Amino acid sequence: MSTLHIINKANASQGLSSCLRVMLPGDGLLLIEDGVYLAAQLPALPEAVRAHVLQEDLQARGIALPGEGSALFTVDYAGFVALVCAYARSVSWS
Amino acid sequence: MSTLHIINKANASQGLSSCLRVMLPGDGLLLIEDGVYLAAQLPALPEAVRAHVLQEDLQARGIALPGEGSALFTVDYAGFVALVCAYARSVSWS
Amino acid sequence: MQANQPPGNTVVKLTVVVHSAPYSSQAAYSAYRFTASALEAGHEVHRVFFYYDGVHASNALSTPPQDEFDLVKAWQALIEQHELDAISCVSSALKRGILDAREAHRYEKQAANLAEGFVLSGLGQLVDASLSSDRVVSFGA
Amino acid sequence: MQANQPPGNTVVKLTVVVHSAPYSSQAAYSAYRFTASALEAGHEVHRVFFYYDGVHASNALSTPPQDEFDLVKAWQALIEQHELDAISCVSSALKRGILDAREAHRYEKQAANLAEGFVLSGLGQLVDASLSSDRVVSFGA
Amino acid sequence: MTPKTLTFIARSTPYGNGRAKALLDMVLSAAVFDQTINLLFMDDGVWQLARNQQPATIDAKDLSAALGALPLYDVNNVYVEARALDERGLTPQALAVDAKPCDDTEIAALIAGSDQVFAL
Amino acid sequence: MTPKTLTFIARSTPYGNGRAKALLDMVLSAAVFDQTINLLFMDDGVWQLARNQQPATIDAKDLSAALGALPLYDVNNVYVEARALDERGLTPQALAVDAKPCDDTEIAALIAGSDQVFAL
Repeated sequence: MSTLHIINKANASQGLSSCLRVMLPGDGLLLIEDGVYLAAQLPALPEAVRAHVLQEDLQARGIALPGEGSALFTVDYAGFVALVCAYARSVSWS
Repeated sequence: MSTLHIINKANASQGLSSCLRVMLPGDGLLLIEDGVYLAAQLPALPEAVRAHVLQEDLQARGIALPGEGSALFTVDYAGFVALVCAYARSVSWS
Repeated sequence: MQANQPPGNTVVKLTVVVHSAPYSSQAAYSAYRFTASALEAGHEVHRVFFYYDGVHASNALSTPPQDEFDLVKAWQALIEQHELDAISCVSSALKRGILDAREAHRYEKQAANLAEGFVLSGLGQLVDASLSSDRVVSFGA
Repeated sequence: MQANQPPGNTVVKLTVVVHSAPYSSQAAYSAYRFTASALEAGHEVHRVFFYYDGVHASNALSTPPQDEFDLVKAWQALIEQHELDAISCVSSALKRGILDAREAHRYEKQAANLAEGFVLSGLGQLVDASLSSDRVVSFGA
Repeated sequence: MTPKTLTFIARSTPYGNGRAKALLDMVLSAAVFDQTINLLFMDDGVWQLARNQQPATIDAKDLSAALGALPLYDVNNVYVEARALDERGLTPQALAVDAKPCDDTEIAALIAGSDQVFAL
Repeated sequence: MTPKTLTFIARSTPYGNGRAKALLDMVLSAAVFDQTINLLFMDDGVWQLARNQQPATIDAKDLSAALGALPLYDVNNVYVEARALDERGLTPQALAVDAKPCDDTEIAALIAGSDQVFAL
């Protein structure tokens, strides 16, 4: 069963880089709070990792997603809850 | 008159890198709290910048200075006070 | 997400952990919104555990400006409405000056300020909740 | 430091600003140690201004474990001994649930918890102190 | 008393924590003292200047709108670190608030010309 | 009830803030529940393992000494991220506490094998 990795800081060195190194295929990534600032410049994700970003936090900050080609799925708070339930466990890399 | 730049975080991206870019010759650098972790791996300093590190915070963390060649001066809290007085102003890059 | 099918309409038993303080970190607010959404989706919130700076959400004396979101009140309303088990870690709270009547009396302090709806208890309540929940999600710090 | 000769035995007028909370950040402690050292060296500490999370140092209900350093008490002793002007920013404090008797009454709260020795006042007191001090040094956040 | 120069360096994102708001409150308080005020956005602080912020989605107040009120307080020396914008894919033209782009040398001069500096 | 696996990831420096102590308190509380406990030091958390800490100089309690008590609580699965040590000029031999060095793959496996994960 896979893991949901949650990132809530803008600075990639605080969480994202470590998290990307230890993700497994099938894991999920979720950007919330200041983590949404990473959406536009997300490094290459490990194989079969699905990445999500919290809509409310994007909007609050006026951040636009990179266009069509983006591999990011937006979710709202209900979707956030669904993700936590869908994955076997979560890790908050704050 | 010159500026004392104070760093209190371990992560170079939180302060040190910005501070190093905007220092002037004659400015001072002071590492305190978690900033002392940067002592061992301090990047090259701008010209005529004197760097200091707080003794109490080094000792608390068990951090040894790089040895003889080090350009770092250790100060205690009294020295910290003296530095703040000696420079015209201080900036805390926390 | 083929490999991770959500449990569909299954009710999931959740524990929410809050590490950060209102007004200082958005994480305190995110935890609240997450909890409200989980309840709305019909899931069971087994326990909300306020730890470290998170305990500041349980300070009854908190008085934000009238035009700002009042997170203490919002939690209190959610706790009351859903009869949530909301625990503030007693050791985190004592250090940070948040006391219930019993602790105020024991330490001979002038007043108690734990907000109604919250209960002070030990870290064992977090471990216990984690062991009996399907999912644990942590916010902040 | 040829270019920056210290003022020698001159008394320097200092303002200390504290942005972080005890038990959550060492910066709250560093500010205390710095202030104590400055006084010991004979300098004038014109004002200590507690802002943002720094105001938590002025919560009288803070009850750390007996074997841990009690920063609220330490500040209080220093304030009393040197008749320091110690101000907690009123808007930061209200949000964070730290009230003096007047604010508790105004907002109809059950208790006041501002530690003795501290005074609640506005940000203007920080600006004013900065303008009339030789040096300002900020800790934390 | 000759007017003094107070420089405020905004280095924090607008909503993830309360620092951006705390620094802005300091700036507005200082503005009524009739001194020279500089406000500089650096590092993650440049996110405060992003357009189209809608923080109502997270029950927060719009910080960029508050920044728009700075001229009313006669805070006109507003600067932004060009490098920080660039690193984040922002341009000086696409900001919610007018701010003069500046480089390291200009920032160093701002600091050196200040009586006191506050960074948050 | 079959025992569960709780994994704690210590990612914070020991004295700059209270997170390291807060995580250790969680670990010690969990230890009495007779489950499988993993403790992993990652990123700046590896500084918690540095030798010769003397936090009395800043009126703090020695966290590395407290870590030394983990075996008494039957917390024996203690891991440290080899890369984080390396980046900080530390070696597994020069730590205050015994910890098994591990790489990204092993850390991924630790997480995947856990019922719940706490990072602080």
